[in-house]
Amino acid sequence: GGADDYFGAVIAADGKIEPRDEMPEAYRKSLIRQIAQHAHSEIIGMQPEGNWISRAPSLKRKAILLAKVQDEAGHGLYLYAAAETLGVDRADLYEMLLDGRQKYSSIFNYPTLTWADVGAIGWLVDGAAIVNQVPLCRCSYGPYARAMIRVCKEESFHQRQGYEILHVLANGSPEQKAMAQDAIDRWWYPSLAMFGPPDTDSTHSAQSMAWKIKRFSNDELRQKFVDMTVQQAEVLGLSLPDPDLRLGEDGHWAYTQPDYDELFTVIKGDGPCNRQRIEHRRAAWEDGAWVREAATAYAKKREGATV
Amino acid sequence: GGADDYFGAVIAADGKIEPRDEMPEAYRKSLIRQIAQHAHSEIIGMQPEGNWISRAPSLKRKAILLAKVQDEAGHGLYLYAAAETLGVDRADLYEMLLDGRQKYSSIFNYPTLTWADVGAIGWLVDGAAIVNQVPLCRCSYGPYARAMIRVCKEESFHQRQGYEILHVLANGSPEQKAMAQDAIDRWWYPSLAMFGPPDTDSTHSAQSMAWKIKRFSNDELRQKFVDMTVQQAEVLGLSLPDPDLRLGEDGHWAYTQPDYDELFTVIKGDGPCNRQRIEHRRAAWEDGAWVREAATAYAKKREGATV
Amino acid sequence: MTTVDELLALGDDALIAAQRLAEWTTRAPELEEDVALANIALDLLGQARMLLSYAADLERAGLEGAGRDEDALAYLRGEREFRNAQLTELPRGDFADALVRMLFFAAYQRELYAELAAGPDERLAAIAGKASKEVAYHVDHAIMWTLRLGDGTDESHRRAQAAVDRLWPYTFELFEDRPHLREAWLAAVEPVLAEATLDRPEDGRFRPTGGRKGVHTEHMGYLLAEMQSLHRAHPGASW
Amino acid sequence: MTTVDELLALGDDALIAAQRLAEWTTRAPELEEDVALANIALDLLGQARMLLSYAADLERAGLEGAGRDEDALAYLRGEREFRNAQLTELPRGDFADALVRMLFFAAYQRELYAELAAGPDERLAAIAGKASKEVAYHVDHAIMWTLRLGDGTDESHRRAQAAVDRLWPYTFELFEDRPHLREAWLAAVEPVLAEATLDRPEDGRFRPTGGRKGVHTEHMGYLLAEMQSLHRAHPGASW
Repeated sequence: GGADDYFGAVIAADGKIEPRDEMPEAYRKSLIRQIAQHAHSEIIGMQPEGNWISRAPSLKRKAILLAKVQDEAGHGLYLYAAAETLGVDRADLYEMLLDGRQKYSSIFNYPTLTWADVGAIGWLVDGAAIVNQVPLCRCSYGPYARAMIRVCKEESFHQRQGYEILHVLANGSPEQKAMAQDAIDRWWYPSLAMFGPPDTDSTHSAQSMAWKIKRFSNDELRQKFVDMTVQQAEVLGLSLPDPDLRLGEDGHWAYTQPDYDELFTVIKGDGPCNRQRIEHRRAAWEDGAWVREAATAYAKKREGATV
Repeated sequence: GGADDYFGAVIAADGKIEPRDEMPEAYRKSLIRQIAQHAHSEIIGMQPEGNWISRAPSLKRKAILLAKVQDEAGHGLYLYAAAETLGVDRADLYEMLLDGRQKYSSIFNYPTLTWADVGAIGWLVDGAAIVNQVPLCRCSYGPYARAMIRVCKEESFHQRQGYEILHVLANGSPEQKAMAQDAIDRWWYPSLAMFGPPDTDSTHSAQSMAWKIKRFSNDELRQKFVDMTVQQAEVLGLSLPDPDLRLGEDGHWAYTQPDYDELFTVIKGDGPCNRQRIEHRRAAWEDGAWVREAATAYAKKREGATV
Repeated sequence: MTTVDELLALGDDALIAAQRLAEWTTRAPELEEDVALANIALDLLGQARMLLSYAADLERAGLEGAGRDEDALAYLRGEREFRNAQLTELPRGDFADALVRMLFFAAYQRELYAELAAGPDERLAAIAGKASKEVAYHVDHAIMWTLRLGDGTDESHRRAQAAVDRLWPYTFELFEDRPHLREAWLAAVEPVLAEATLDRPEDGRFRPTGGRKGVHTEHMGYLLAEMQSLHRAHPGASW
Repeated sequence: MTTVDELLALGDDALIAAQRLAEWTTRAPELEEDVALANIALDLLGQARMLLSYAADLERAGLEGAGRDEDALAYLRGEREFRNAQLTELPRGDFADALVRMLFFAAYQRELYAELAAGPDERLAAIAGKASKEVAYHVDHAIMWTLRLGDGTDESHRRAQAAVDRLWPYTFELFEDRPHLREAWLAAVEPVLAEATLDRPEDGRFRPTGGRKGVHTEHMGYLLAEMQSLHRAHPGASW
């Protein structure tokens, strides 16, 4: 039909699809799934770092961390708004998160055990997120692409802050340096796993590439992240926990793939913190029900009063 | 009547009234009030010290403190049992505590701000309690007198432990010594107030003396406590916060009376922690309702099964 | 001249209020409120840092050799050395507690900072001037929610009234050093309570006090234990 | 020969379980239970002290100069150095959580101590022998309450089942070093659950682990912050 023709032409011309444009149902559904998962990840991702706000070791670090976690809530808000342009409701997406019908990034199912984990999340996890997300700034769906531009800008700021935390620790007391190395040892493979299964096993990639939602394969992005990170680790004077890392003749670093069995265990809900993360969010949502009801009731009374 | 004659004769002969003996209703009521207040004091008194169990500074101190607070629960149990011999029910007494119809010792309405407060409570508060309670071991009501013998034995153990805490602090770092002095400065006058208003203002004393429930006046007991404590403070190398303390020719220490206006403010419910103490107890009671109901339901089922 | 102790009272109020408010992060009833509460906590933390840094500079000026900085003041003082009012240290409570506390505290800070901004101490006046703009937003935010909760549902009204009743006694301590500010505070707070259909409690005899002399509630020790734990576990470290 | 790390695992289990259980003091549903829970916490604390002292002695024997004592081990290690199983550090929860956790943990300790009491390490055998008598009482107490809660009211059954479901996955970690003990443990626990009309959960894929290598839940840091706060605030002090 004409709609499909228009959609196809825009995609072919690297243009933007906007909310009122007609689009294939599968494209719409695929985008909703992806944007919602992305939004959920921002919201759930507040927890592992939020765990250290009350204990941040200096007032400056406390302020930076609080601002970062606040930014994540903000990112969640933009992204839910982008999803809503596709005809869904934030409350429904929220419900799908809470009952497990929609996912969030599995990286947030690991615990933050020390302050250095806050640095490692900033450096590695935000670093991996940026590599994943920069291409999304050119994604074919306009509202998502625009949200990603803003998100990426703030994320790279967060990544630098994480790097700086580790840099200070790496140059601090022996205990601090050990703390930094320990955090990297624990977060390295989960960060690699953020790019998803190897290309040979990836289920959604081909269609997403054709629709210009996705622009690089999982393994391409993962390689980019490894190359970038190896260099930064050297500057930090900390090591990555992969004895087989070596620079190939093609200028890329060869690396050991993460344990995808473990990844699937976490994705299926059995990681260390899956239950805790959802339970925490559910408790916040349920404990706040009376507040949301009060706001609605108050707004109705005002409407009544002004009529 | 004959009953009153018997009662009067026993009292005159310094004998013991037992639960099945007839006794004047006013004697019974007065005893219930006093024993219940005493039991409530043990239970509420668990809170200020319980506040430091999780933070006790060594494992040995943690064990001693936990055992002490457990003893207080035990004292509460004996004393409620003694009150129950007078025909009241523990649950009813509990309710009267929670709704404010019965009191507990006002000393427990002050907060424990530092570890040294645990020492000061042991030394001063338990010390004052012992001075108050030793004569009660000879009280005319048998079950109360016997409960007090056991309580007093453990209390004097607790007092030594409190003294030892302060002794270690007084001989520790300058910060520790200051912490000990600060605690004594805050607990001294409230401890003096534990003996009640001056004899000139005391309402229940005369009748209690006649019934041989009480054997010394408030001011006699207070003086005894001051004389004992001044000497111990000297050994500790810590000072009592009363510039007018001086040894009189009669061998007793002259002292400044506590601020009874403040005492009455606390008695009437407006001390620093009155609301918190009752709220804490109420929460424990209400949160435990389903547990008590389960135990009752289970016991009924067993009864049914054995019939 | 402003004293170190006065600056500590101001800075500790802001610091402890920020610490409590930040506990809401990831726990707010809606995402917008997560953002708003974190934002207000950040404002308070910023005020605390400026005030404690000033206190540290002033303290250093009176000492030989090296003194303390904002982190030494925040992380290495014991409970008895903190000068905040008890209102700021009370447990997080429910959302009504959080917003009613914000109303009471921000309305106080508004009067306080307005006075300090016009005062003779230039450094303090500059801090207060900057903070005044932030606090105006805090007051607005708290008013909005007090109205919604007080005049929302039966449940929210009940909770809001309970929060007002619970917290009111702790407001007296705020005005101990500056009793003349209470009138303007009452003029701001009372109409909000009235519009929110909430009863303004009577001024009873229960007026907790002591924070300015380091006498706190039993909640304070736990707050500090958590806040200071990492810093104290690594004496002398930089972060 | 027993290693320091093995002793730390044993001692930390007892210490952290005692710390959590002691949180119930002044909060139990009835006075008798306040006494009982404090008593059990005291037993566990006593075990922890003997085990950590042994660990300290063993550690000192391998070192030049002064080593650590039980307090240095309890108060001056960081979270990553604690070797307790995660089951012991989970938050206090409700009374069903407390008693079901006690059932699972005490039944494990009973098998463990019986084995150690008959083992070749004499000092450890003596500690385990003494602890065995205590733990037998803990098991009895937990069984009594599991029956009452499971077969009490609908509400108590619901809570007890929720506690069983929540805690079961954490029991696998207890047997990582001694898998052969699980059979006897199951033989003790399963009939209790059955009599209490509680479903024995399936052995799922969620089997939290890491405690023995110092990988804990996010709850552990807060427990340690509180427990160690006073000790760390006064470096080198005696108490």
